[in-house]
Order: sequence, then structure tokens, then C-alpha cells
Amino acid sequence: MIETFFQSFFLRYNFYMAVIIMLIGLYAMIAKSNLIKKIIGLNIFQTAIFLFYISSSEVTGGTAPILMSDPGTVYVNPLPHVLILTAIVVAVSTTAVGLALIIRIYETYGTIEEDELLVQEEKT
Amino acid sequence: MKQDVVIRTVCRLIVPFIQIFALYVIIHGASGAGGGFQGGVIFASSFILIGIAFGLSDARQRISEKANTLLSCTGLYLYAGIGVLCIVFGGNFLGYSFIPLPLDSAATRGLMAEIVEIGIGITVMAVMTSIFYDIAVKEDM
Amino acid sequence: MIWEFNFALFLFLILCAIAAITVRNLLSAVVILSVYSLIMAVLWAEMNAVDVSFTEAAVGAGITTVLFIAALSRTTRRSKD
Amino acid sequence: MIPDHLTILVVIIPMLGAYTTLLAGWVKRRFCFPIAMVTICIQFCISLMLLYQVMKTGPLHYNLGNWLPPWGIEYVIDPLNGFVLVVLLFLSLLCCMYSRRCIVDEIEEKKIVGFYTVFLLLIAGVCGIAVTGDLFNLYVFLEISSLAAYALVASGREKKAIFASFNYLIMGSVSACFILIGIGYLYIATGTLNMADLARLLPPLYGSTIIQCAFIFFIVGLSIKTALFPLHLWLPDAYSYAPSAVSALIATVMSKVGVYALIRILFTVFTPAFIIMEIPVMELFCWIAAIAIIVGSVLAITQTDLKRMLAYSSVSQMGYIILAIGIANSAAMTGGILYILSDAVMKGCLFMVAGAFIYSTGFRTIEDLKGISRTMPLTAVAFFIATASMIGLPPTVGFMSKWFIALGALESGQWFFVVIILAGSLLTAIYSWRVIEYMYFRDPDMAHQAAVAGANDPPASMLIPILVLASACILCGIFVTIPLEVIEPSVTRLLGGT
Repeated sequence: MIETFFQSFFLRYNFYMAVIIMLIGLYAMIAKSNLIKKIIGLNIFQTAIFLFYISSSEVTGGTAPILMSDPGTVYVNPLPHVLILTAIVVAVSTTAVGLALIIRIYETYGTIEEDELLVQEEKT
Repeated sequence: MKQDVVIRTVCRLIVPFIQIFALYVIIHGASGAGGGFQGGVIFASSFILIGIAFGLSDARQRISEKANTLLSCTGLYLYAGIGVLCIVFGGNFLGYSFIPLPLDSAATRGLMAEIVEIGIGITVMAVMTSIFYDIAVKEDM
Repeated sequence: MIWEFNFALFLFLILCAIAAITVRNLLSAVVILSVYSLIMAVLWAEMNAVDVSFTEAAVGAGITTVLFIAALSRTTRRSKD
Repeated sequence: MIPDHLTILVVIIPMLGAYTTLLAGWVKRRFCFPIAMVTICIQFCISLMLLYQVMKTGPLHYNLGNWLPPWGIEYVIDPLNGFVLVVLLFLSLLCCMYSRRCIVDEIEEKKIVGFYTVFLLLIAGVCGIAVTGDLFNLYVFLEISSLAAYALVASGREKKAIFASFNYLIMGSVSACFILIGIGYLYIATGTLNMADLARLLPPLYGSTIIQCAFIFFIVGLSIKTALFPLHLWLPDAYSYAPSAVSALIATVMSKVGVYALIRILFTVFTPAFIIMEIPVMELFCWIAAIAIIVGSVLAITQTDLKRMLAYSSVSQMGYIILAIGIANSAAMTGGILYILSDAVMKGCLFMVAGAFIYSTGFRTIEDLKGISRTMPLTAVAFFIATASMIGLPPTVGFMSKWFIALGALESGQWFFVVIILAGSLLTAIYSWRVIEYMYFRDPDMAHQAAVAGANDPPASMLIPILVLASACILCGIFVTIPLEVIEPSVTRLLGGT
């Protein structure tokens, strides 16, 4: 029982690691009150998902998906890579929009701590 | 901002190399690692470097907000133009091989893909630079 | 792929992720996030995803960090948690 | 030549229009509105032609870049797509027309160029979601439209809108990440992203944990996007503090497209065989929807701000659609898809009326609106009609859709949900009757007498969309057979699994 667990762990520890990092990011988005920390958490969360995708594309003994002259070459699956390229673009745009909003929040309220913001919202 | 002579000289030396590398990445995209998006980002980073080292006003002299707007539109029109050209010649949107060039199908596809990559590169460069301007500079109220 | 090397990278990755969300100084947090992205890029290069690794190095470690620092320069560097 | 390519043009045209708006705004700010308007008009015509073609010849398939489906991206239009596309673009057209005068007060003048650019990008994203037949493409378009929505919510002068938009961004990004994980699971399990291909490959794998995980991630992610009851917390702030034209747009277009994506994933990717037989998720949906209907209405009763009340009522209206999806027989699904139309029409009308009150008098709270019907008669009548439709009074479209949902509940023997529907209507009547009573039967307070007496019906560019939507509430109810002609084949397609 415990042996099979270890076997499966070392076969797929990428996925376990991806899940751990995902949870770290999600925790930061939920529990941290600083808005910049929330965006950092979002970045960590998204990269962990990308790690999950890239891990899924691995092929034992495969090489990078760039065309070689040798016809017998085994390539890793390139489709997840293409998907992740697109997702990285989305991630960086989300970060930019979030940061622009944070700057405007700071200009309006003078703070970027969520609890202080909520107190100020109550007052007005 | 304190102007350090080492930073200024190094920047002046390194910016052309960054830009050449960015162009290489854009052109090389179809046959290896790289592509329009990455190349555009690297190109934009050269302007961001200028902005950090010499101050934003200097960066704005080299590439202004209006130039950014114009360039981002140009890139997108290039991309969409190729797509619509494919429709005109009877293929589907972005069906490159339908464009009648005196080349074989694969070569046409490669050439058109590269033009599209250049369009994407221009757009990404302009958009990234203008995002940096918008976030880094307090807008004059 | 050498799995010991990968495992070490993963440990660093988790360490960086935890550090980035616990450090009080936001500038340090952003720099640690950039290190995190760089390690991620190395890891992806190890997994033969050269394209993605290249992009992550340019975007995650480069542009995102610059944007974060630009935003910090207009807000504040201190954080309560 | 062109008729074959309408599917892709409906996505490409607004993107080109967005950048043309940006360029034109650089020359002269006045050019922005006409360009946006013309773009959406063209799109609306295209969507009508697409619907006609679909009804005549059956589903349209379009392969991007001539790559065949399992490898390339495929755009598919079937009756459901075509119907949703027409509804979305009709509402976008009216919102765009409405926005011209409305945003003058609410948005700084130099931001108008950006406003119309982002507006068109949102519509491009929404149309993309509606036409795509590829899961990852759906994620990308969802993010395009969501990013545009965050920017639009924060675009106004209202201070609180920025923080509301930030919360929306955090919640929206989490939901997008969940959807991305779900897509990853499905891709790992089957090796394809095409929806039709997935529906073909999934049945042998129904028992596996991976598929169930993917399903749960999809459900949670899309529930956040559509603001299903326990996950609705971002919605009231975002809807009530956004500029009025934006509230009307995202309350109709964004939330409806979320529901469309939910229906598409539940019934086309995971066929009814999975969602009804394999895991008892539909019952869960019914109960959550019932709670959403009741709690949303009760929360709406406690509000004093008109737009905020409408926002909570959106939560409860969303419950009806989810209830219809949960009952999942043909009558209820007909009602649910008809509800997409009716909720879009009446919610759009109500948010526009609320915006018109703010435009003419500056009042946001319900109590300030006492006696407003004497000086703004047409707006008040439109409000009355839309409310009647929301309660479900007979000649309106709201009645027809609720009737079908109740019929479906009776057919499947779940009489309890009929009671819920009736109770929801009663609660709706309570909170909306309060507004109508203030508008028609009370005299204005002393402090507000001058403002109420000086108010007028808003200018024509705002009044026409309001009246069009109000009359649509009645006309779609009387001539309900016309939308039903499109809805019935799409319901058979969804439930029949072909």
C-alpha cells in the first residue's frame, strides 16, 4: 500500500507540486488583506496551472517540439505549450488591469489594505 | 533622478542588441522557439529600459503615446488584413495556403505566418510600452 | 530529465512561493516573485517546453516585475501582512 | 463568397471596429460613437442572417485556417447559438445607443475613446463565446470579455466602483482559473479540445474520477461567472456602482453569456446522460436555484438604492434559469432558454430606467423617486411594464417563460419548485410594487419637490432603447411562438444529444 503510494508519487510528483503551489496562491488571494499580495497570489496560482499543463505534455524520452532531420525523434506534445502561451498573455493582461486598479484605489482612498478600505467604505 | 554614468553608458550599449535580438526572435518564430508575442515583449523591454535609465520623458521622445496607438492598430490591421486576404482568395479565415503566390503551399504558409507574426510583434510591443507608460506615470489631471 | 535536479528546483519553487506571500516588504515580495518565475522557466526548459519557458522568462520574470515595481512606486512599499 | 464566412466575421468585425474607434478618437472624439454604432448594427444584421441560415439548412461549421476539426479551431452555429447571438447583439445595440448621452455625466470626457474601444472588445469576446466550438477558445474569449468588463465597471466617476471592480477581478480570475483547470483535466483524459469530439470521446470514461473533477471545476467556475447564489458576492457592488450604460450591458450581456456557456458545457460537452444519470448534480442545482430565488428577492426587499435592488433581483432571476437547467426536461429547458431572452429584455429595461432617473434627477435611492411619474411619464410606464414582466403578469414574456418552467416542474413531479416559483413571483411583486407605489401614488418630499418638478423624460437617444425594450416585453409575450420556433429545435438538440 505505502509502496504503491511512493511509486505513484515519484511518477507524478510534478502534479502534487503543482497542486501545492496552486493552494499557496489561492490562500494568498483569499487570506491576505494587501491588494498587491492578492495579485501576487493570482500570479502564483496561474503559473501553477501552467505547470500542471506542461507536466501533462511530457513524454518519456521526448525532445523539444522543434523539427529535427532525424525521422525517428520522439517529441513531447506541443499542443499544451501553445495553449499555455495564450494563457500567459491572458495572465499578464489580468495583472496589468489589476495593478492599474490598485493604483487608482490608492489615489482615491490612500491605502491598499483591504480591511482599511472596508472601514472607509462603511463611513461614506 | 540621479543619472549614473555607468548605467547610462551600459544602457546605450545594450539597447541596440536587445532590439536586434527581439527582431531575431520575431522572424525566427515560425521555425524554432520564439514568435511574435515574445519578440514584441523583448522589444518593449528595450523601451522600458530606456524609460528606467534615462527617465520617462526621454523614452517618450523615442516612442510617444500616439505612435504607440498608431503602431498597435497597424499591427492588428496587418494580422486581420492577411486573414481577410485569405477569405478574398477563397479560403477560410487565416487559411494561408489559398493565397496565390508563385511558391509551393508550405512556403506560402510559412511566409504568411511570418507576416502575421510581425503584425503581432508590432502590436504587442506598442501595447506593452503603453501599459508601462500608463502604470508608471501619474497622469496629468 | 534528471529527477533529483527537478526535485530541488521544485523545493526552491515552493520556498519562493511561500516567501513571496509572507514577506512584509512588498518590493522584496515582488523580487522574490520574479525569482519564482525564473525558476519556473528553468523547470519548463527542463521539461522540454522551450517555447513556454522562453515566454515565461520574458513575461513573468521581466514585464510583470517591471509593472509591479512601477505600481509600487506609485503606491506604497509597506504591507501589514 | 461572403455568406460562407459570416461566422468568423461576427467576431472579427468588432475587433477591427475597436481599433478603428481608437484611431478615430485620436483624430476627433466625436467619431467614436458612430463607428461603434455602425459596427454593432452590421453585427446585428449578420447575426440575423446567421439565424435564418441555421434555421433553413441546419448547423453551420467553420474551420479556422482550413484546419480540420480535431486539430484546428472550429466555430459551430446551431439554433441555440444563433438565438443567443441575436439576443446579445440586440441588447448591445440598444445599450450602445443608450450610452451616448448617458455617459456624458458619468465618465470623464477624455476617457470616452477608451470606453467605446473596450465596449467593442467586450462585444467581440461575447460573440466569440457564443460562436466557438472549442473549449480553450471559449476560455480565451471569456477572459477577453471579462477583462473588458472590469475596465468598464471602473470607468465611471463613482469612487466605490474601483474597489467593486477589483473584487470582481479577483473573483473572475479565480473562476477563470478553475475553468482552465477543468479544461486541462478534460484534455489530459481525452486528448482533444473540440466540443463535439469531446462529447463523442467522453461516454466510455464517465466513471473516471478525472472527468468528475473536471465537471466540478467547470460548475464552480461558471457559477462564479454567472453569480449563482452563494458565489454572487461580487455582483451587487459591481452592478450598482458602474455607469448606468455599463450596468445595463453587463447585467444583460455578460451574465447571459455565462448562462449560455453553462448550458453548452452541461448539455453538449457532458451530455444529459452524464449529468442526469452519473452524478446527481441536477437535484443540487434545483435546490441551490430555489435558495437563490428566495434569498435574492428577500435581499432585494431590504435595499434602499434602486440599482442595488435591481442587482439583487438579478441574483434571484438567475435562479429561475438555473432551476430550469436543473429540472432538465423539454418544457423546463424551453422556459429556461426563453428566460434568457426575457431576463435580458426586462433587466436591460430596468437598469436603463434607473440610469435615466439618475440622468434626469440625480436620485439613486427609491424614496427620492416619489411622484416622479408626473414629470417622467414615459420612463415610469416603461418601468411598470418591465416590472410586470419580471413578476410574471400574463401578457408579458416573463409570464410565458415562468409558465414553461412551472410546467416542466409539474411534468417531472417536483411540485415543490412550482411553489418556489410562485413565492418568488410574490416576493418580486413586493419589492417592485414599493417602487411603483412611490412613483405613482406619493407626493414628492419637500426637499426634492423642485428637482422632481424640473425633471423631464430623458433625451430621445435614451428614451428609444427604453421604450423598445418595454414594448419587447409585451410583444415577445404575445407573439411567443416566434422565439419558440427557434428554441424548440435547440432544446431537442440539447436533450437528444445529437
